[in-house]
Parts: sequence; C-alpha cells; structure tokens
Amino acid sequence: METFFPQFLQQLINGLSLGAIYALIAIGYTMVYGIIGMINFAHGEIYMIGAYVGLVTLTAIGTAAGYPPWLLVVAALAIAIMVTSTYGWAVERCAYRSLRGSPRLVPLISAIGMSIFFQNYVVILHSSRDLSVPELITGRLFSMDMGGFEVSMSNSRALILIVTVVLMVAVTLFIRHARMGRACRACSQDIRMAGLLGIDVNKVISFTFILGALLAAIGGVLIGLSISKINPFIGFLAGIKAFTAAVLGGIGSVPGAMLGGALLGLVETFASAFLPTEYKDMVSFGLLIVILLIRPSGLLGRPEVEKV
Amino acid sequence: MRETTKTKILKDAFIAAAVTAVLTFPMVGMRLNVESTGLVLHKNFLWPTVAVLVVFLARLVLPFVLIPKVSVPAAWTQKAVDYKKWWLGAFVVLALVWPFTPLGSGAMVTAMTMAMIYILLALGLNIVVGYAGLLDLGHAAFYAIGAYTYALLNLHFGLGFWEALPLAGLSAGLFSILLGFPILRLRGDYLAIVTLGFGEIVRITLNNWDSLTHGPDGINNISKPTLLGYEITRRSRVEDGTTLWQALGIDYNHIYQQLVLYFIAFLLVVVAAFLISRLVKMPVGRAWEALREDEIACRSLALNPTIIKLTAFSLGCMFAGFAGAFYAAFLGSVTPASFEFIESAIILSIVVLGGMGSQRGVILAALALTLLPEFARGFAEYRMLIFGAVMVLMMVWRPQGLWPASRRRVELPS
Amino acid sequence: MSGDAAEAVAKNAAESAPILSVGRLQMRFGGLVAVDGITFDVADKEIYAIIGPNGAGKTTVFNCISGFYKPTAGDIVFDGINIAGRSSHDIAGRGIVRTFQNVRLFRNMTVVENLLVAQHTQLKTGLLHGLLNTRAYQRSEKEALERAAFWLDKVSLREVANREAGNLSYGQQRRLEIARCMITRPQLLMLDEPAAGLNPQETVALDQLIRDLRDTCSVSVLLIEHDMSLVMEISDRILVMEYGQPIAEGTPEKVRNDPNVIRAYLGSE
Amino acid sequence: MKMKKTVVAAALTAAMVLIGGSALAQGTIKVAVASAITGPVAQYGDMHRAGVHLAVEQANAEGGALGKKIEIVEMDDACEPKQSPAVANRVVSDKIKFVLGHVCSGSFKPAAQIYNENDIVMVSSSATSDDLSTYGYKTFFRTIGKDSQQGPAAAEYIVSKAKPKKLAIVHDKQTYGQGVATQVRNTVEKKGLKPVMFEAINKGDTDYSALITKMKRAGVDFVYYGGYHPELIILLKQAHDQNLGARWMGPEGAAVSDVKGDSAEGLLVTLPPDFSKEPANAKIVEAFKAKRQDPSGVFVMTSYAAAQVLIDAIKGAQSEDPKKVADYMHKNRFKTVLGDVEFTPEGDWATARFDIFVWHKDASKTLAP
Repeated sequence: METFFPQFLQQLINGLSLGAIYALIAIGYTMVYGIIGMINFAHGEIYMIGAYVGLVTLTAIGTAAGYPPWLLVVAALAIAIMVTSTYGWAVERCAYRSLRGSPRLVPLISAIGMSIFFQNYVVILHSSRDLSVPELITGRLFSMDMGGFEVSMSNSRALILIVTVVLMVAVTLFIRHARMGRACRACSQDIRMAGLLGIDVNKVISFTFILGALLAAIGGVLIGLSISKINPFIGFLAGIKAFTAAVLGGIGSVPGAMLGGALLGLVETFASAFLPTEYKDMVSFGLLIVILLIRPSGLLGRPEVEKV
Repeated sequence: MRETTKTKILKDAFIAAAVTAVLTFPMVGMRLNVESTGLVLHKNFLWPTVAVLVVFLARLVLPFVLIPKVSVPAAWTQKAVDYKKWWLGAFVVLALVWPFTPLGSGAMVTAMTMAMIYILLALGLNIVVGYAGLLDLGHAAFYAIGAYTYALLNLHFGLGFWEALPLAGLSAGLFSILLGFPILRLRGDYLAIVTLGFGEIVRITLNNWDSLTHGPDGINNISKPTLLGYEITRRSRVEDGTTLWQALGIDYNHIYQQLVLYFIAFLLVVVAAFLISRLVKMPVGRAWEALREDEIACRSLALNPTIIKLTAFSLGCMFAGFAGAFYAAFLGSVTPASFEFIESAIILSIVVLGGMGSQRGVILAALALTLLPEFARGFAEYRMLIFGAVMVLMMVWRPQGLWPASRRRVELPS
Repeated sequence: MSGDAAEAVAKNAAESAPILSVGRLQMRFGGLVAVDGITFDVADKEIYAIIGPNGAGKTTVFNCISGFYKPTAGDIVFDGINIAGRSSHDIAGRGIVRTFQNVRLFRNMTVVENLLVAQHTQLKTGLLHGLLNTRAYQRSEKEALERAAFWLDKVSLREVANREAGNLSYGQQRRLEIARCMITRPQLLMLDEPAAGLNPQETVALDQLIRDLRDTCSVSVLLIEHDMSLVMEISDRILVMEYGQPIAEGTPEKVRNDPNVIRAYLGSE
Repeated sequence: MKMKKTVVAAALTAAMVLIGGSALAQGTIKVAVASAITGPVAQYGDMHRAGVHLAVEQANAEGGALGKKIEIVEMDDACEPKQSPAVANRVVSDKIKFVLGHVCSGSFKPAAQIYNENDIVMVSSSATSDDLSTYGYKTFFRTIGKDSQQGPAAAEYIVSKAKPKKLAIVHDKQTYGQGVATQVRNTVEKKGLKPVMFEAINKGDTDYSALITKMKRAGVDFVYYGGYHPELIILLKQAHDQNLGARWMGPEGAAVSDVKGDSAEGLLVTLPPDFSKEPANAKIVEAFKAKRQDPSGVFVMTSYAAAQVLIDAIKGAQSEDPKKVADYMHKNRFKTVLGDVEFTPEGDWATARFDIFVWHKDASKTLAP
C-alpha cells in the first residue's frame, strides 16, 4: 500500500486545481445571484467567449514571432478581459435590465436564450470544431518522487490555482472595503432600499456583471491554455459545474464560491478515482440535486426566510 | 436644443459605437479557421464596421424619433367575445388538407411529423411551465423515458406501438412523480436547475447502462405503428402478416407510410389538445393557474400546493412520454444523443414563444420553429442562433407570447 | 354599540366555549423573540381585535395561527385540536381563512375565477369527473357559479365579474379578498388591516360588511387594525400588544382607559 | 366493424392516388451525398465530400455512366439521429436511388432502415459500427473496415509487438469509440492478455487527471483509446503533464491534423493503408492538392473509393435499377484507390486491412516497425 499516500496526494492536487477552475467561474454566478437574485445562465458562455478571444489574440500575434510565452499569456489575458467584460456588460444591458421587475421566470428564460445565442454565435463565427490552443505554459511546477510514485503538478494547473486564490482574496477584500463593494453588499441585502438611499443600482449591477465576466475571461484563457482545446460548447458543462460549486458553497457568498469550487473539484476527482470515471458527471449532478433539496442556502449562504 | 443635450447625445453615440467595436472587431472581424497548416485567422472587418456605423447613427437619430411602443392593441388580443374553439377547428382542417396540396412532398410530411411531435411535447410542457409556473429544464428526460419504454417493450416483449403507448406515458408520469415529490417545493430557479440536473442524469444513465439500453448504440429496428391492425411498412416483419397496402390492394409507395405516420402524430396532438383544454377549464386547471399566480394565497385557501404541482408535473411529463413513444416508432431507432439538454431548451422556447399558458400560441410557435428551417435550407445554420435571440426578444418585448390565451368569460346566473 | 351592551356580549362570549384559544404563544427568529406569552381566545361569532404599535408582533401572531410560521412554543387550539405547527393549507381546510396586509389576489385571473378557485376543496376535483363531463361535475360547477354570484352581489362586485382581479380598484380588491375568504364557509375569518388605505366611507361600508358577515354567516372575526375608530366601534374584545408582549385585554371601554395602553400609544409624561 | 374498415381504406386509397409520383428526372443520375456539413464532427463531413466530389468530377469528365452525368445532391444530417430520417425521406421522395454516406454510425441507422425499405443503394465510407451490417440490409455497402476488423488489427499489434506489462483500455462511451475498444478488449483477452482497466470517459469533459493518476497507480504502461480526437488530445496532454510514461494507441478517428505537439509523439494509430502514398494514386493526390485539400485525411480516400465503386457498378450493371446495381456490387471485385474492393453478403468490405502507423508531433505518420 506504499503508493496509496502519494497517489492520494496527487489526486488531492488534481482535485484542488479542478476546483480552482470551477471557483473562478462560480464567482460570476454567486455575485450576480447575490445582488439581483438571478441565475445568469449565460455566464458559462461568457467564460467560453473569454477563451475564444484569448485564442484569437494568440493567433493574431502568432506564437512563432519570438515573444516570450509569458508576454503572450499576459497579452491574451488583457484583451480577453477587455472584450469579455464588454460582453458581460452588454448581456446585462440588453437581456436583463428591462426585465428587472418582471416575474422570476422571465429573466431566467431570457438568460437561457442568451446562452443558446452565444453558443451558436461562436459556432457561426469560428465553426463548431475543436480548436487547439498553443501550449505556452509547459513544464511542471514540482515533481516529487514518493516511493516510486511521482507526484507532480503542471505549471498551467499551478498558475490557475494561484491566480484563483489571489483573485478570490482580492474580490473578498474589495467587497468588504471598497465603496463599490459596500454598494454591492447593500444591493444584495435589499436592492430597492439601496436604490432609495441614492446608490445607482444600474451601475452596481453592471459592475457585478463586468467583474463576473472579467473573472470568467481569466478562467477562459488560463483553462484554454491548460486543456489546449476549446469549442463553442465548453461553456455549458463548465457553467453547470460552476453553478453547482456556487450553490454548494452558498449562493451569494464569495468565499462560499471558492469553498464550493474546491469541494466539488475534490468530490469529482475522488469519484473518478474510486468509481468508474464515466460516473463523474452523475456524481456532480447528484450532489447538486441533494444540496438544493437539503440545504438550498448552501454551506456559507444565509438561509432565506419566505416573507409572507 | 441646449448645447449640453446635443453633446450628450453625441457622447452617447460614440460610447455605443466604441462598445459595438469592442464587441465585434475581435470576434466577428477575426475568425479562426482550421487549415491544413493549423490555426489561421481570417480578418474581414466589413461587418464589424457596418455594425459600428449602424449603432452610431441609431444612437444619433434615436432621441429624435419616438419609436411607437410596438404593442398589439389590447382589444385585438383580449377580444371580449367568447368564441368557441375556432382555432382548434381551423388547425384540424388545415392539418388534414395540406398534405394533399402540391406542398405535400415527402420532406414536408416528415418535417410536419416532427413538428407534431414538438407540439405534443410543448403542450405537455405548457401545463408545467405555462399553467402551473414550474420551470422544467429537464423535459427531454421524460421524452427519453417514453421513447425507451416503448423501444424496450417492443424489443423484449414484442409489444406494438398502440399497446405500448399508454405504458410509455405511464412510465414517464411515474418517473416524474418519483422526481417531482422531493423537488417541487423548491423555488423557481432552483427547481429549474434541479430538473436540468435530472435531465442530464437520465441521459448519462441511458448512455452508460449497456445491459438495458445498449448504451450509445441505442435500440434499433423498433416496429412502426400499425393502422387498423395492418402493418404500414413495405414488407411485413412477420412472415405471413399482410401489410395495409396488400389489404387495400395498392402497391407500396414510401409517401403512404409517411402520411400514415403523420396522421397518427396529428391524431395524438388533437387528443392531447382537447384533453388539456378540458383539464384547464376544470378545478384542477384553475388550481394550477392560481398556484402560478400566488402560492401563499393558495395555501391560505386550503389548496395543497404539493398535490397541485404533482398533477401538473406528472400530466405534462405523461404527454412527453407519449411523444417519446411516437418518436421511437417514427425514427425506428433510439439513441441517447437525441435527448440532450438542447431538446429541453427547444421545447421551452416553443412554449415561451407561443405564449405561456396558451395552447394555440404553443401550437403556432411549434409549427413556426420546426418548419422555418425547412423553407430556408441555408437558414438551418442560423436556426439555433435565431432561437436564442427570439427567446430573449420575446421576454423583453412580449412576455405574454405570440398568441396569448384570452381569459374565459363566464355568464353569471342571476 | 353602547358600553354596557358591549359588556354583555363580551361576558356571554366568554362563557360559550371558545372556538379558538391561544396559550402562551412564542415565536423566535434565531435570537430575536418576536412574540412571547400571548394568550387569548375568540368565542363563537365574536369580533376580537389585536392592536398595537408597528412591530408589536401582531402579524407574526397571525402567521403562527394560520400556519405560515411554526411557533417555537405555546399551543393554538381550534375546534378542540392543537393546530400549532400544522401546514397552512391543512389549517385553512379546518375553517380558518385569512386576508393579507398587501392584498394577495390571483391578479391575472378574473374575479369569478378567484372565487371559483377558493371553492376548490368543495368541488368535484376528480380528473375523470371533469374529463367525462359527468352530470355530478356539471352540477358542482353550476353550484360554484351560483355561490360566486351570491358573494359578488354581497360585496357588490357583480359588474366587474369578468375583469382581471389585478385591474380592480384598491377598495374592490379588498372586498374581493374578503368575499374569497367567506366563500370557503370559514368558522374564523382573520383580517389583516382590512381598513388600511380605505377612505372614510369605505371604512364605514367595511364596518357594516364585517358585522353583516358575523350575523348572517355566524363567523368569528379576528382582526388586526390601526384605525382606532373602527376597532373601538366594532370589536367585542381587544388585545393590545407591544414588543411582542400582551399589555392589556378586555372590552374597548376597558382597554381605552388602561394606563399601559395610553403609555404605549401616547408615550408616558 | 367490417363496413368501417373498407370505408376508411377506400378513402385512404383515393387520397394516395392524388399525390402520385413526380416525373422521372432525365439526363442525369442523381446520387445523394448524405454528409455532415454542420455539427460537432463537421470535419469528417468535409473529408467525405472532398473524396466524393473529386471522384464524381473525374467520372463525369470521362462521360459519367450509361451516357448520363452523375449529379450530386448534397444533404446534411449533422450526425444527429433526429435529422437523419428527414434526409432519408427527402432522398426517397426526390426519387434518388443511390446514397453515398451517412458519415456517423449513430445517425446512419434510422436512415438505413428507410433506404433498405425502398431498395436504395447506400455506400458509407466512414461508419464503422458493426451492427450496421447485422440487419440484413441487401443494399448496404461500406468501403471502410468495421470495428471488428479494426479492433483485432490493433490487438494483434499490442499482443505481438508492443507486449505491454499493464494494458489499460479507455473509450468515450460513443457508438464508434466503445465499439472499437470492446473489439480490442475481446481480442487481447482471447490472446491471454487481461487489461487492468476498461473504463469510459464522458465526451466533452475537459479534466481526466484523476483517471491518469489512477492509471499511474496501476502501473499502466500501454493505453488503447477508442474514440474521436478531441478527447484524445486532452488525455495525451494530461498524461504528459503527469509523466504517465505510457504508450498510447488509437483508432483511425484519432488520426487528425489537430493531434500534434510533443505529447502526441509516438502515438500508435490503426489506419487503412495510406493510399495517398500508393504510386497509382499519384494523379489523384495531385488533383486533391490542386483543390487545397489534404488527401491523407482518414476518410478522403475511402469516400473517393465509395464513389468509384458505385459509378463502376452502375456502368457494370448497365442499369439504374438499384436492385441490379446492388446485385452487381455483391458479385464483383472493384479496382479502386483502396486497391481491390470486394463485399461480403452483408455489405462489408471483406478484405479491409488496417496498418499500424506511428504518429509524430508534426502530425505526420510513418508505418510502424
């Protein structure tokens, strides 16, 4: 059994780095839900668009042009952030703003429509084929030989983990201390009252979508580089998994998104480690249904009392 | 025009144009393409520049031109007179006659048969989403359960379509109660996500459970429905069986089989539409709508919300089961690939486009969305794009849908 | 209602068995105790009012009785059964109906449909009956319509019968909500600030309507109201609450002169 | 009850006669090309159409068949089962007697039933699922090996040449992938090599690191993957990241230009012999290059051959009657770019041969030792 612990450690690393991917996307869901109580169904597609803009930038610059890989990654990130945040803003402006007062079903269906629209928008532009992303981040951060079993973590995975942790801390601090952060918290408590107290609710909501899109863009580029393959449909599955993470952690709470992401990543990894791998998705969907039934407010979320 | 408003409009126009540029130049203008030499970027900035100009001019002109609020005059939709079911009659006559007009080509009959299947699915989902207000994103799961129930009964027990049809509806209804009971107390968007999760679980189970469902290969050679006891295929599957055509003494033509399938689908739709229109007028139908309007008020009037939701959910899923059984017979083979989330999204968009809680609207929308691609073949590529866009536009401009139901008028006894 | 007549009604009300009796009701949300030690009972055909400043916990008591909140302590006995903690539709089925502070009608359904839904539990709701359009089904639907017509006349809403509930005036909506409660043949009608937002004539009409309901339909009324003139005028007995605690109970006369009540409302010198 | 039946029957007959068939198309022999123009595996459709179009153009240049030009009618089922009956019904109602396609096994099955019923000759150059030839369709043919022919070839190589200590078999749970993976497992087990793992992954998933770690723990040194290239690319990369150090092998669905980079170096692939290298096909390879199409694409040559066989069969049978053409195809051997093609009674290519190639990081391939 001497290889059990190293293998367990390797699976732990796999789980955490997968969890980081989910957390990065989950924060977009959590912030939007926390503030206007709506599941932004199109958020998975915003992540996908981030990946595509990153790839377009890389292809435009051309990997053979002799720039150092890290510069290319930074350039891809910068442009992806700029463009995808605009998409995030545009989604809110066109599809959700005018539906704010309407019954809960209406904005959700509009979000589903937006998600289908973006998927096919990219299919028409870049075809539905799998496009390979140049491998810019290669090599391994570390690899330890533990009793004949090599535990290692690739640089691209390590980068995602580090970036996610840094972003999470930054966003949590921002929400707690910055002026706009306070406004976000006020809106999430009671958006009508916040409006009455002079907070420009539209600006806060737009900001939330932009921030969510920004994080999704970073996720899109980094994950694209790590998996080295993107297609117009990666947003759908990643979106559902990220939403599961957000709900697991407690929808509406930013640290919850991170905890939920890490937990879901670990659960999926160990599920495919000990069960046949094909049941991995079943486990995560099962987990989602169980959480929503037992504790819809999730681990760190605040339970919502139904006001009569 | 004070100086400030003019510059403000100009500023707005520039911002809008800039935003459009950021949105379109990197994505629309630069298209990735796989070529033998690898990934290549096709730069063509025509459309993005057009888009930017259009937006810029629109923002300039917009403030001056007051676009009349496009809304159909209330009187027209909310017609006060209580007309008998003219729309159901018109739909029946049209659906019976058109195959014999020059339009009735093989491809059109097949497309119409698929449209009938989608109408059946949408009518079922309309009970769940339209009347009871429960957003179900996993309707394709019950569509699949119905299809696989018939396929398996046909494969293992040799049951024909007509014997298996009620069982398919029953099994879909049963599964919906099994799922429904725990999840129906969830609030709107949580319920949506749980049903979506359930839909994916059903699809993955069908794909992985090789011993029962033959996994990805699916089940093939499913027998077609029989008409008046005769088989409608060219050669009977049973040695001495006589086909309908031999009985009628006419030689086989493929379009005959398609027509029979089309009429069976149409029959299912008419029965479903009639049943549902009765259900909606009954107390249970009123309870659905009341639940959609205000669950708390319902509870305060002694209506048990769980029971009402369960009836709506199980009936809706039962119709999806019937549609699934017919789809299996129509296609002759069933694989998990036909029941992905996109099917649930299509059925939902039909209900939404038609007008939630409006049978005639749903039928109109189903016909429109399944037949449009037939007319414009090139359009097929943009079909899903337009689907998504239409769902958004409908919610923004006309949440009540294309042809909303009008409230029934009741004569009060003096 | 002169003072002594009120006294007489209140006295005999106490003797006849109370249809509702609430004992030491307590409702706690996490650390906050919203309601504590509330005890009162409502006799048959009595109009019992609960008054108190905003945030006194009046609506919380209502929600506990009607089953929307599960009280953390105390019991609520109705018709001899402890209904504390039962589901709200179960309690409603036993004959306790309520209105809401902000009117909760089925806005997109017509006035008549609102009244038909309210009779759901009494109608033939079997699927087969309806589908086969059996005679029993038709008879029950016709009866339902007749009862609806009766109640529409009673609250004078017949001319808007086919209009959507959402399009009615505020006063009309209030009356429809009361009619919708009464059509279920309740034993106890709970009114949550029925006079809120009504003009003086409408309040007088409401006063007559409540008395008429009590007298003709033998229903007891449990009332939350801020309009003191209406409360003092119509109630047999009154419970005054402040910060979730009962501070006085008795006939309108007794309560009006009670020093605690005066302090609570007008503030001590 | 008897009376009612005849009345309904009479009405039905009258209705049928009204429709009647449309006039027979003169001048050209219509051939439907049921391809995958849209959908996730569109690039297999591109190869399919490239092969077919070139073959038909060259045949028409030499006078077509029976003095008539071959007219291609392109149709798209996007590899979706739901869309294939619509395509099949269009073929039937347009009175087309010959079909080159469908591309994917999954979407071919519903259509095959309809073609079989209407005696329409169907020649697929990419659907390899075994059960297609088990339904006794007399007009079904394919110019590509089926899974059970491709599986053993790979298994043979694994057992005799690769001789792995610990073999793992993974597939993508799709008709094609699971089919060929199962064939490989059955054959290696028959030859006494028990795989330590036989598992499926989910199509569209992007993280297989847990599976790679499981293989590393099991000490796997050889992995056979059944499925298309998108998932294989990720598996190879993540195995490379975790330094699994195992040799990988895949079916012809994995041999696509996207598979490149050092994680793809040394990948073994079973492929029909690379006919673009055959000297006899030099002229045809030039023609492809002239149209900027890659002749080495896995389904290009098989599609070219499918068109060749069909046209030669029409010429050989001297008639457009599909039954005669099908008969001719069953009885004769055909000279094609794939070499000699002969069909079994079930319509499979009897002598389909698969060679083993080594894939390189620049997406080139060389014959395995």
